[in-house]
Amino acid sequence: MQSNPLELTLCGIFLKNPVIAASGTFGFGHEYSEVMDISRLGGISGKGLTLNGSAGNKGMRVYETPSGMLNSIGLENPGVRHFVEHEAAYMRTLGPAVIANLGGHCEEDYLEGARLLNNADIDILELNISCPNVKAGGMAFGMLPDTAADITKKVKAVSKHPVMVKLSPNAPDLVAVARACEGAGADALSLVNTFLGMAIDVKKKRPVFENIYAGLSGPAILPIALRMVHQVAHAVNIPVVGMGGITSAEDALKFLMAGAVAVQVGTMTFADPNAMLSIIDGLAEYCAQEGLANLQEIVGII
Amino acid sequence: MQSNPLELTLCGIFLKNPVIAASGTFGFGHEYSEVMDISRLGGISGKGLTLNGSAGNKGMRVYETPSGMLNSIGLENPGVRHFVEHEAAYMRTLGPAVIANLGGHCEEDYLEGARLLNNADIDILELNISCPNVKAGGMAFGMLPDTAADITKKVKAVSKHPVMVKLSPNAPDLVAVARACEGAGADALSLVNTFLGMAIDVKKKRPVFENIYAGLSGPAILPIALRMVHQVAHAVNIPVVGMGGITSAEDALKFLMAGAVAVQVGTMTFADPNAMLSIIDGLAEYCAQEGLANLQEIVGII
Amino acid sequence: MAIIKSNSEIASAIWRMTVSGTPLGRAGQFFMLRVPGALDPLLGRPISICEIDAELGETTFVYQTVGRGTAQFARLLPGQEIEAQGPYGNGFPLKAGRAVLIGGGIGTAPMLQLAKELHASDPTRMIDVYLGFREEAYLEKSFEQYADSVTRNIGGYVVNDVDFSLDATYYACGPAPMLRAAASAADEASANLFVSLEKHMACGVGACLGCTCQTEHGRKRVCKDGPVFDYREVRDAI
Amino acid sequence: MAIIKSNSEIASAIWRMTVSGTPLGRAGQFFMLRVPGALDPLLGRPISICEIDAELGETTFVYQTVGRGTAQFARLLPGQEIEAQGPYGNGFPLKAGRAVLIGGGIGTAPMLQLAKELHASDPTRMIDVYLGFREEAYLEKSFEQYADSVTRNIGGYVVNDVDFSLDATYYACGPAPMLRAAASAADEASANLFVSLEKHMACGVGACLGCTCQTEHGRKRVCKDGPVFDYREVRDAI
Ligand SMILES: Cc1cc2nc3c(=O)[nH]c(=O)nc-3n(C[C@H](O)[C@H](O)[C@H](O)COP(=O)(O)OP(=O)(O)OC[C@H]3O[C@@H](n4cnc5c(N)ncnc54)[C@H](O)[C@@H]3O)c2cc1C
Ligand SMILES: Cc1cc2nc3c(=O)[nH]c(=O)nc-3n(C[C@H](O)[C@H](O)[C@H](O)COP(=O)(O)OP(=O)(O)OC[C@H]3O[C@@H](n4cnc5c(N)ncnc54)[C@H](O)[C@@H]3O)c2cc1C
Ligand SMILES: Cc1cc2nc3c(=O)[nH]c(=O)nc-3n(C[C@H](O)[C@H](O)[C@H](O)COP(=O)(O)O)c2cc1C
Ligand SMILES: Cc1cc2nc3c(=O)[nH]c(=O)nc-3n(C[C@H](O)[C@H](O)[C@H](O)COP(=O)(O)O)c2cc1C
Ligand code: FES
Ligand code: FES
Repeated sequence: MQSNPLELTLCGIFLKNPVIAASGTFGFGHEYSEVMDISRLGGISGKGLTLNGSAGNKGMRVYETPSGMLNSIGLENPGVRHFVEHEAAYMRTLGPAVIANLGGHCEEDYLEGARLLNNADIDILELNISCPNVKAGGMAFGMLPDTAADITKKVKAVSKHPVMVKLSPNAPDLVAVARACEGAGADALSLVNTFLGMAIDVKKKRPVFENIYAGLSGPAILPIALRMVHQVAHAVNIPVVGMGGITSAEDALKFLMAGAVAVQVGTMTFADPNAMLSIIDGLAEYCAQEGLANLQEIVGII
Repeated sequence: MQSNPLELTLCGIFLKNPVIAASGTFGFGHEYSEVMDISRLGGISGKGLTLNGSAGNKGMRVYETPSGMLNSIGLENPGVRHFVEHEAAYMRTLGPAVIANLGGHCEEDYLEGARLLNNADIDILELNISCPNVKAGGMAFGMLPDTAADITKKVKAVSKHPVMVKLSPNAPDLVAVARACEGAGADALSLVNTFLGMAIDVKKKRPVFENIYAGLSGPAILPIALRMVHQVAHAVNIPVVGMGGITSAEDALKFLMAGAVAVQVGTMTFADPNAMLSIIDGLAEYCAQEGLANLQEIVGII
Repeated sequence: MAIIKSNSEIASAIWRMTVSGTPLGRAGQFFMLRVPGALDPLLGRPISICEIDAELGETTFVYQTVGRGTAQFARLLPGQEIEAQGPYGNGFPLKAGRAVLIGGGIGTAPMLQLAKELHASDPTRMIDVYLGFREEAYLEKSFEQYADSVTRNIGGYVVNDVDFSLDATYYACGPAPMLRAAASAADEASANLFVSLEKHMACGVGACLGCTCQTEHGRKRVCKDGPVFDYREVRDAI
Repeated sequence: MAIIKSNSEIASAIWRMTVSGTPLGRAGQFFMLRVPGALDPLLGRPISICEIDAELGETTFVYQTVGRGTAQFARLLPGQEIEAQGPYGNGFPLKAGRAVLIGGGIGTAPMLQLAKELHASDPTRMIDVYLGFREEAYLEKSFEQYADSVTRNIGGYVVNDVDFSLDATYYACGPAPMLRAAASAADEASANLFVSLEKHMACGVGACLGCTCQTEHGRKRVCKDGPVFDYREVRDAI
């Protein structure tokens, strides 16, 4: 029997292909399951969770920019308990690997959240220390190697799931943060989260967002994200999941060649719900054309 | 007599409007003078100079990305002496304020370049410590507060021209670098130079650029550049010149409201040579509509 | 992919575009429209169904050119393709009995299909239509085939023209001040009012949480749980 | 802003677009074409003048759809606008006497206007045209009105068809391997050869230094100092 050239193992978890829906852009799967065949995805990273849930930020939340968008959702989410009780089991029925994305405002939030997630049938815990849109915590944990390593170590100590740490492109020294997380026991890294950006409503003479700054994603950031993935993948020995502006199979191949074992796709799904399926098809075609037994052969060749 | 609402003084230099052609995107004025009325510009920042000139980088040099472009020109330039002897006087005839952009590979390059520029009739020296495309020096000087302050202080000591330091968005702590330059005597700051990015040629399985990384500019970066200008303008008391992806009068107004006294426009000129003229017209219209005696009234209102 | 059948300006900065090749929706639902291929503008633009021709399989949109996305739509010619994702959203409930439709500006657009459906579901029903415009009326004539009365207001407050004391269901779509005025009037008269809300959207399907608002029943997404709400539920979000 | 008069596929993935409203250039010059308004694709695409109709004031381009920019051009319909900045570049020198034109693939396009100008400037001049295509020929017929001979090669090496020992000026445009082969042949025969080079461009006017190449006379910009060069000057850059 021909094996599937797209399959891979990430943190010991089987993925039928390296295309994962990015956290915060796919809910917990309900919505897009109505418009596309989401069972074909390699994985789904659910909306970022916080211990007690949150109503998110006030005011404008999404704003388009050239080939990108700013968001200031602020981790609106139903809380970890709700996820464990109501969403995790549903996500399991979908087929793709189940990734829970965990944010937090303080250390205890993260640890309690991670403990609760031990009761959920998920595959990977994505530790989000890079959300730029919450006031306390969030990105703050991901800015410096020490704090990033500290929270990683502590979450690893309580979690029974593999931990993939999601890094912020806004970190002053991203490579140092990556190495620190690796040293602290992270099973994998994912990057990038959104870039801190700003929009101004010239007519109103006001920032568009109540928090003034917001997170930039989409094709606009791809060149910078790709550079960062390349830097990080060459600096650590744990698997790296790359993202930032991916729109096509060709874009996904760039991240793989730069060293990512898998990719996540966020903003492009908003523009075209079928984008991830086209990417999967395109990657399969690429393997056939190039005669690759497994796509992982090209990982990190650059 | 009605005064011109767009005029301003930058480092003691009169500018008839706040729209300046960005360094490296306008040569020394010759080329665009054939396709547009460049006398209408507020200023022109010439191509980045190095002491002895340079043939620039090999291989691919420009590459389009979503709403942006990567460049790896590598400061191809005829050298400071050539500029002083052949270009400065020509630039003076054009009308706009004349800014010489000075790069360097080591301290002595910068200092000797600055000394030579004392013999040129220029208005402002833009100290480029942020070019990501040269191997030695360039951006390295702009990454840390100490090195940035050191070179700023030394150049200030030898230069008879006002010194505007051009900052790199790749600096780990941009605000600290800005403050350090201010402390070292910089007369003004300009930002941002290009973001370090990467492109991969999937077909060739190779980086597009020989230097692997290159500099990202254009509308794609506007939200990040705007955030940085806002941060820096609020952290220093010297004038800030903002740039990064400006395409329209509305974009220019965003930078002014965020705290920049003037703007530079680079990549958009490539896409539309008349973009800066449209911006100037749009700013004048804005002043009329809003009844502003001088556009500077809106600087930093956000 | 939808194919553009016609696309022309029907009033100053107001365009009507008819497309074929999309699933047919119902009144109050919308499509995310997007020019294929380009990455900028990147996201779809939510545009309401203005009229459905089920026989021809065609959907008509009426849109105002306000920014880059809609300006780009206006440059499209018949024969060209446009991505139309949808139909998304809940649509207007077709309540029995008399109906009063209030459209303000471009909010007039979804009211036309609503009038059509209300009329089709019960041709004997009374339908009164109130349309408010700042300067120039459009679409007005199209309502006449379905409505018993069409009242037009140019430059004034259309809500002031409406009698909210009828035994009827009220439907409103338009700018926020108009909806707030309608809500106040409905409050006073204890009228049943459904409003269609607008929020900046990224996904249109309920996944990004870009368009959520606080309602009586917790946070809801305008794109997925709306855009049509009983006004009492979303009073603070209007 | 130029207006599109016609735009249609003349061979597989090869399109011919005629526009009005641009200044008229000359053979070997190019325009930076760009779809107005959109910020992506952002930069203009350099496309050579293929034919000028001075009477009608129209310029024709022939382009191959290879990426997003050219794919977008192919979606444009007559009546729509396109930004055409230019004409830029130096163009081909019209040398006296016999002329041999060699076009490879889409490099055929600028040769047509060159043939036209050579013929117009001296109708008695001998013009031999050699066209190479990978699979399918195009534009071939159009050359017949100006040329004394048109030789076509499909799937082979067009340069091999050319006799470089004539007392003639040779002009070549096409893929780099073809130009290199032509350069070698010209070397051997000491022929006069002008080549049109291609480089990725950002500005098209000589300001960005994105397209410079090393020449015998220092660094030159393909867009401004070229794209046409005496092949001896740019031997290392081909
Ligand atoms: C459910 C719904 C139905 C709509 N139906 C119609 C309709 O039938 N006809 C019509 O003309 N308009 C309608 N609108 C408004 C329309 O979506 C916006 O005018 C349009 O998105 C503006 O895009 P732009 O690129 O031209 O403007 P820009 O201002 O350049 O847009 C920039 C960004 O802001 C968003 N945006 C700007 N204004 C609005 C707005 N009012 N609502 C939501 N997003 C906005 C855009 O989608 C885009 O992401 C509807 C909006 C919603 C939410
Ligand atoms: C002076 C000159 C004249 C030309 N004349 C013609 C012509 O008449 N007909 C024609 O079909 N093509 C011509 N080309 C090539 C044409 O410019 C490219 O095929 C086109 O830019 C590709 O754009 P794209 O968006 O479809 O491809 P993409 O690959 O998506 O383009 C991405 C970027 O790369 C650049 N690029 C890609 N390929 C080339 C190339 N071969 N040369 C320069 N830049 C490139 C694009 O301009 C763009 O910035 C000419 C090139 C030059 C330099
Ligand atoms: C609307 C929106 C919401 C997001 N929410 C989260 C989140 O909850 N947790 C998280 O780790 N990342 C979140 N992200 C970041 C994405 O997962 C991803 O890192 C980023 O968008 C870059 O990828 P893209 O360019 O493909 O969108 C969000 C992004 C967007 C656009
Ligand atoms: C092709 C190119 C060459 C550049 N060369 C220089 C340079 O020589 N010196 C410099 O300080 N900045 C240089 N820059 C950076 C621009 O001056 C500007 O900081 C940057 O492009 C952001 O502005 P933009 O988005 O408007 O282009 C260059 C940019 C481009 C695109
Ligand atoms: S637009 Fe994404 S949730 Fe409504
Ligand atoms: S393309 Fe800019 S110098 Fe040639």
